[in-house]
Amino acid sequence: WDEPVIMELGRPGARGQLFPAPEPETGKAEIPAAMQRRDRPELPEITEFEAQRHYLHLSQMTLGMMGVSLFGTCTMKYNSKTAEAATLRPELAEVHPYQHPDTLQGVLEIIHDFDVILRSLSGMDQFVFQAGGGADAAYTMAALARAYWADRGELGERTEMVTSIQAHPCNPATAAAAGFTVVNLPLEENGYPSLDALKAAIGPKTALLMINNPDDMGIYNPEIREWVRLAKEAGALCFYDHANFNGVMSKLSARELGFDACMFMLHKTFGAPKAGGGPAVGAFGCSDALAPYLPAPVVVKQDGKYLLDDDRPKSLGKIREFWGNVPQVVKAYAWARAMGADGIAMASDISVVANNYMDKKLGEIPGLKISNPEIKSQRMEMTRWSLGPLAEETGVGTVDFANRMADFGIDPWWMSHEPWIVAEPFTPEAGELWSKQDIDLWIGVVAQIAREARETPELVKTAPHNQAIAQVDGSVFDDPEAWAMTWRAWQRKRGASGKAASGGV
Amino acid sequence: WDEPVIMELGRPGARGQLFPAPEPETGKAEIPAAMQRRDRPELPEITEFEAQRHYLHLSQMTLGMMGVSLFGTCTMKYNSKTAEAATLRPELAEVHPYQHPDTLQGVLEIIHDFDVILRSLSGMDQFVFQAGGGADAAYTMAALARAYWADRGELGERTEMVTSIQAHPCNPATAAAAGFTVVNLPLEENGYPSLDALKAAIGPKTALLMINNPDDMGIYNPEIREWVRLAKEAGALCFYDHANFNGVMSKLSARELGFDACMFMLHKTFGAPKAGGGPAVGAFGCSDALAPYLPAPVVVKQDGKYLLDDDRPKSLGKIREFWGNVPQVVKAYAWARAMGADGIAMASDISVVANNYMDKKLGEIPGLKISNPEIKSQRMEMTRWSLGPLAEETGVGTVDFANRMADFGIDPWWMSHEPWIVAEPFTPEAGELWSKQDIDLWIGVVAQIAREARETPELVKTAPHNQAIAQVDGSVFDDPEAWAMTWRAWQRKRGASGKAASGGV
Amino acid sequence: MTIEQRAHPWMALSAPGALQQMLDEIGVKDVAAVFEQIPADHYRKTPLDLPPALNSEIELKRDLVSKLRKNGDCETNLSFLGAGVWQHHVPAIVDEIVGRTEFATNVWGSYQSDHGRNQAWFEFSSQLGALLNLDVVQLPVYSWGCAIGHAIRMAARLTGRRKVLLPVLADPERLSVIRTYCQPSEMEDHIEVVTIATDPTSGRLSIADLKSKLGPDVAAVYFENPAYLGTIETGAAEIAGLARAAGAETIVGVDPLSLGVMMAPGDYGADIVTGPVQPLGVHMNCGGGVGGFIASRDEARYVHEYNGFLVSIAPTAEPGQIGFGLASSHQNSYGSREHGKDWTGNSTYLWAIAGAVYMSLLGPDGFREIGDLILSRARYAARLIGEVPGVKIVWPDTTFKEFIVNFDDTGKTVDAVNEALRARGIFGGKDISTEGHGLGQAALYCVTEVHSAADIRRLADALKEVCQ
Amino acid sequence: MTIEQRAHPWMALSAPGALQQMLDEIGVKDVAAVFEQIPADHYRKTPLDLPPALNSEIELKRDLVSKLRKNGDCETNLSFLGAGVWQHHVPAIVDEIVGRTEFATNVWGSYQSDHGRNQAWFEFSSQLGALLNLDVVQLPVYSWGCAIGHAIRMAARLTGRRKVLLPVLADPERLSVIRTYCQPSEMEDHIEVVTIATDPTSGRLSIADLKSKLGPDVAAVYFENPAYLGTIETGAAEIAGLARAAGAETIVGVDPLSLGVMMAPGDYGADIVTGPVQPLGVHMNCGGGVGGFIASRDEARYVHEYNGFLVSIAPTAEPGQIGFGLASSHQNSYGSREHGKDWTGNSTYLWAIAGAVYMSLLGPDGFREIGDLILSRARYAARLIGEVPGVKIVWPDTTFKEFIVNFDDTGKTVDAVNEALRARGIFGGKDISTEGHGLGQAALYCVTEVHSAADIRRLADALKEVCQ
Repeated sequence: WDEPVIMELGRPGARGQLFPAPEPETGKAEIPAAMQRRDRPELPEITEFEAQRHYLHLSQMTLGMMGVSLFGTCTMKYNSKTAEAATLRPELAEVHPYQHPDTLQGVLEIIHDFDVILRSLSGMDQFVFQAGGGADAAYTMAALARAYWADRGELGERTEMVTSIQAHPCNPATAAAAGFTVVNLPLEENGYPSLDALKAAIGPKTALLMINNPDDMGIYNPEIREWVRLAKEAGALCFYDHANFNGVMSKLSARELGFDACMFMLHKTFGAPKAGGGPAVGAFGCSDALAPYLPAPVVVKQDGKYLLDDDRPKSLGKIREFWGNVPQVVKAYAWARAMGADGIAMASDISVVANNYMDKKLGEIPGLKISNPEIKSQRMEMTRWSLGPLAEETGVGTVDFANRMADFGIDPWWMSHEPWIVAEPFTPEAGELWSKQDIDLWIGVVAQIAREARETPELVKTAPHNQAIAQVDGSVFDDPEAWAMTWRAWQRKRGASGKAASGGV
Repeated sequence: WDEPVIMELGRPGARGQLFPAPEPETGKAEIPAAMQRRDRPELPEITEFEAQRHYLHLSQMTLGMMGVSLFGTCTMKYNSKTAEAATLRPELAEVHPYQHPDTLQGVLEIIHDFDVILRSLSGMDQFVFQAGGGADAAYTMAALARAYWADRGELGERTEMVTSIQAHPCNPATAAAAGFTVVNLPLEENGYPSLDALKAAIGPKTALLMINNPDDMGIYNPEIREWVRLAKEAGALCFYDHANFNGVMSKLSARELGFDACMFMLHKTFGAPKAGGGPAVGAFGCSDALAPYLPAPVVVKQDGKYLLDDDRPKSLGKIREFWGNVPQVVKAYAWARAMGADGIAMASDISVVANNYMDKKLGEIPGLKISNPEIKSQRMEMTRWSLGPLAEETGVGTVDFANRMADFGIDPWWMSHEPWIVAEPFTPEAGELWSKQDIDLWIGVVAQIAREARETPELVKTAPHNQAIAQVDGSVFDDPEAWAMTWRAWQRKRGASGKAASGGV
Repeated sequence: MTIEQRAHPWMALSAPGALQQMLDEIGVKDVAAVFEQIPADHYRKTPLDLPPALNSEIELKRDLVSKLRKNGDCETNLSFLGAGVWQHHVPAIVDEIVGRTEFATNVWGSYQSDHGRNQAWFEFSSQLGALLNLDVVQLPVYSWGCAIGHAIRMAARLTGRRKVLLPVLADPERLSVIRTYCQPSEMEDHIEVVTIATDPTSGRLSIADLKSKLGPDVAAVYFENPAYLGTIETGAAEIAGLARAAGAETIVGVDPLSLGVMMAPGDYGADIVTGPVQPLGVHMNCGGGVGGFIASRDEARYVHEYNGFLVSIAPTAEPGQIGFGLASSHQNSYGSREHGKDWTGNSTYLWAIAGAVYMSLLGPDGFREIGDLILSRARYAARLIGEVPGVKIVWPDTTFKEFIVNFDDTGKTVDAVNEALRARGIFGGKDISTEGHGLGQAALYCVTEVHSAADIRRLADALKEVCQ
Repeated sequence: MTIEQRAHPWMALSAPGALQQMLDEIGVKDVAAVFEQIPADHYRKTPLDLPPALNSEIELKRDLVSKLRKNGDCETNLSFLGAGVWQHHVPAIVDEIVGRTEFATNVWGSYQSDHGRNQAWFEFSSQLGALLNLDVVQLPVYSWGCAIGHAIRMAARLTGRRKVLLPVLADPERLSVIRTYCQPSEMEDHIEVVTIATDPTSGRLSIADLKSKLGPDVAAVYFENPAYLGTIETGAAEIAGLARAAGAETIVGVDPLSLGVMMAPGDYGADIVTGPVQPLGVHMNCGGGVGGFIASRDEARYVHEYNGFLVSIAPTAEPGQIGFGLASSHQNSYGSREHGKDWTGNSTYLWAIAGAVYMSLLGPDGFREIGDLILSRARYAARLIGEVPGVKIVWPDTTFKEFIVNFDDTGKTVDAVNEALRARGIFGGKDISTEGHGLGQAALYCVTEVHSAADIRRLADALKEVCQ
């Protein structure tokens, strides 16, 4: 489809949605004159069908995992339509969070039951779901650490957060936004920071440690127990960012490793759809000792009834309004129930086996190089790779590959979070969803593009060639004179050209 | 997508749906040995995601009115998602027709209310919705006529059904299947059969007259009152096939014109989705005099309660199990309520104006010829056109056009029911849905293909060129050695070739 | 010819001025002018009397939902109703796919524009063929009863005979449809419907009675497996053999959900097979979920008698590529009007897509599992209900998912029992007391995979209370 | 490391033998071998203790549905709850589009693979910009409270100041989030939150108090229009003028559904505008439908302070064609880690698509109509409720969709009133008695387009009964 922008569609007076006139008995009311709107907002005027058709076209112009996606760090899963359908029912969709808890027993029961499931998976004592994503859960940790240290009267001294340079950007970013100074530990050749570096970083100023394990290279830090021991010895709180939980679920318990708190991304590991960037949930769990600081309310069970406990005087306050993206929690609960303990264990097995199978096959493609090649162990559930050698040889890099993959119906791969530790990185992750056929197809496409990089590099560098649009020219994105975040801005900056081309509003 | 047939997907032991094991207390039961299945049905073995992805691909490979469709005789309308969503609720989807009527009051109320709406639109006294489509409603008429004549002891004599050669094939076909002899009236130059022909055809053997008006040429038979008068004079029943109701709704009343019965296609005129060929509903209505012969049950209102009246001793019996495609009835009711009397009148206005606009524009394209060109009046809501002159000039015909249209995102047009009264026919119908932009786009595509027919006829004749598959070779469809209605048959007839090509089951 | 103040969301040309623009282009002065063909005295005199318009979605939704909420349903209540429409689990993916606007749309396109839909249709026939062990499966007709009606008429055309034998214990609903298809006796082409007696010990067909009625005038023998009252016809192969010997066609009706555990009809000699489509992923929809399939061996004599759409695989202009289209389509009523094979029209093709998705989700193991599950639970239910004082199971241990419960010894009518159950949130089985089968105060209970053992105990406990 | 008997429908490699095939290819002997990196003493000692698996869809659905049915909901009951989540009509098309698997999927692709999604996002910003009369609109953050929090931090960075003024009559929920974003007072970068008093006659901001608190240390003035308790801030332009004169940023919070009838904040001097996304076609979802937008004028100094995703139109390699991508993305935390502007991550971008569809359906006339309708019905409700003996409307005729009902003279607590209403199937307004606003036994009632005049009378009648 050559689909115009919606502002170009329609005709004056067309309607997509009518509202009833106020009943005669209601009388006519008006906004105070000073605040009345006088202009007519420049919105499209279209029929219901035209709106539907337009957005159906846009959905069809979105690849959206209709092919194969091995998007690393995000753990592509099947998103159950059964769970989705349940959450669309009025019994959840049309529920208000301020209803009396007596009328919320169903949803509170699910939240509580899921809390109990996560407690078992992590060893923690209480979970909350207020955070709107993984990053927000990290922020919850930082805010909780503030409340914890403030409660002890030490917030003025405990000003630093320690993490590794390979940790997800959200850890340092949220800690910084929460007011902490970030201490980044560099990586050693073995793929993780040294204990010496950790010891040097940790001390009486350390408020908390935020760390993931394994990392996105697929490397597991075997010294993590010692890390936690050292950090706690220094009085710091220890937070396990369980972004990469898929490979270790059922194998590890955050609490047994000594952590005080952890978070799970329900929209990744627990099969709720991420929906192209949320609504998401960062489930945050902690020990009994930290529970008083959790954001309120907390769902508790008392005498067979479920309650929202809002009376938490030491609470950090709120991270976000209400109690979280409830439908996503329900979907994650559904995932955990559908999988069961055996299924979860098997999923972890499969995801690590499949990743190592991919490593084997990718290693056979000339020009690709695994990160930390000196490490010969089997990797965890994903592995960072580099196109460095191929890029040096051909000039074709990871962005070019990503663009070209779409031509094969393959969602672009994930490259790497910042900073790029290896050159021209990419990070595939199989998870437990995909079949061998899918994985082989994916690897075949990578091999094919690698061949093209040598034989017809321009083909790759100018990709995509069969997507809805040609390669986007990103030069405008940092140019205040050229960027246009709304149609208004575009009209102003580009004059009438766009409008005229499509026939006008 | 280059999508394999589902039988080619999967791997042994994969599952898309599990069922719980019988509870231990139920014990183990077995089918009697003689009837036990011993072979394993050759079905695909795939995951839930693979099934979803496969059928999503197939949906994306279906044009499905995502562009513009002016498919004549079928009255393309907007299919309300509001109504659709209502019918998917458990309050309708999970309802059994044998429930006690006390538990069916909601759906019976809607059926009754809609019956009353159709009564007003037609002047009839009672509607039923048992027929599974327009053809089935015609069959209902034929079966009702049998019951009527049998009740009078004249079924042995009243053996003929009179209709016009332009009537929809379902009228003669259902009458014949019901046991009547079909008398087809030929058309005169003015586009409809002569009164003389009618008089000659009608007599003591005539059981019923089945006729539509206007016809698919867009011609309205101005003598229809006289037809009905003559037929009834001969004792025959008169049935108005309201397939082409869109142009005359709110303008005509079947009963006032003298008809005894009529039918509406809810999946066309009343905005229920036809879904590529049903579930559909032929709403059948008749006068009080014929009501005793209606198929049972009939929904009636008594003392403010709704009942299913099954005690109808003169009933023709059943046309189909239960009381009809109820969700489609609800959607049609929703359409009628959303439109209201004013909206229905306006829709009829629009559909006739838009068709005459199309006629004007199509008349400007060289090589296209209107049916019955001697008729200069404005046509009704659709018009039959002919590509005859263009086909003679270029060899490009209506099938070629239909194939080529898909390349422009335009659903193929409707050509004509049998018999083809004009050469290389096509029958556009705008209805009330489409915008002028849509209609102009459609006409522009027709004009473009007409140009191509002259300039690059091969391009048109080998179309489509950008659809999921190339032009289908229809030569196998009448060859018992080559047709294959199942994968089993295909495997048997084509050997292992198809299987091997895709990697096997 | 009214002009509304506001544009209607479902009519683009209702926008102010839009229609006038077209009238100007046509060159007529007003809307009335385009209706010039209609004689003045044809216009209706009675003004339209419709309820107030619900133009706004918010009012429309509220009207629909508030009315539908007056229904009781089988999710809120525990239901044991079957008999032509059965409560089975519909996988969420099926709902998703049939709800996709590309499929749930008005348009019926061409092989070229709608390749995906045609493929899905072919996959319906292919998978059902694998369950039936038959090579030809037509897209579904309106209902199972209609499928049987067409099948009998096929047999009559094939044999030139005008009599069909079928079990006396027939579903009155389907039987009424069959009689409609067979025409009244006054008509020349009437097909006589003759019933075969039941073996009173098993509920199965009386072979003796069948033999006595089979003759050179019989076009077809029709039976169901499992039968209307749930019984499994173990003598199927023998029946088919007898029919064949008499030159008659064997027409069978089967429940597709039974075919993971029950023998495929293609394997015991059925010539034409029919059955309901609704169990394959279609909601009950208050009876609006029905559809019926017809299948047979791949022989031209059968294929040439089908009334509807047969989707065949076909090559395309691109070597090695396959497409799909309608085989032998000239013979249907679109192609041949009154000379066609019966008639066809819009049918229930969306349910073919539902069925394709459903069957692909289950696969061979799923069909075996669901068959075992239904069987086990239905037998468990029969056992528990049979233990209720005064309640008897007629022909126990011979059934698949449905079975007959007799209440004679409780002194209560089925109607009274069902009313008492309803007050407890339970929909009891279909009352068959008035159907003339001589089974007394009896109800047909249906147990499927949706009924847990606990549900069944809840029913049995309620029956104990009710029948005291 | 258990092996299940049956393959799981959500794991292709759970099919028998599939994993072994991969292990063979890798060349390791068993599954344990691929976990070689994990030291033995790291493995969990406590076995997983999870409830039994619901592998079958039928069990899973039943578990979910039977639990959710224990909820009361605002469709079955008549609800007047608002205050951050509001019951508005969600058009069916919105549900369809956001439910399309292409959108409701795990994947977040590239500009190239997901052009359609990027365009829908751009259309969200574009249409919201048209309502706000502003040129830059960011994709939504987690919630309105979070949007305000980010906006205040933007203002602090822009001005280098560390104090924000906001109305004392603030929503405690949003205020708590704001305080979280402003950091505890012990911290170096703490932003001080200072409240502005209310004009007791109107509920509006006290201009005198505002003036007294504005000074060279104020980074921003924040107010809402309509405000938390429903009042319309008629002095908006004056407030913005005062703030500007003091060198502070004006941050406004608006209800987008009011903007068909209320002046666009871009027209009265707002610098940064925030608001909730939920009213634009998102179900209440038990509070899980929230999202918050941030918008501003198109000036680089503002653009360079946004924390999240700004979707810009951009040319493509094909002349004349346009695509979409993220502008100024280096500044977010993905690009700059702790040096970025606050942080971002997965947010609520699906609701941007919902909002795009919703706004396109309404158009300019729809927004005007819904604004008029809500206003008329809310005022009608206030009037009727105000007639109930002992019940008073605080600041009548100054509100949009929410208003304060005081029960002091009835001698009943809001809690008691609401309990009595609940027994009648009505959810009364939010109890604000304990929020410290000095408004007595007061509840915040919300009336929207979903409440018919008859619904409102039902409420008023019930209140009469209850308050006697």
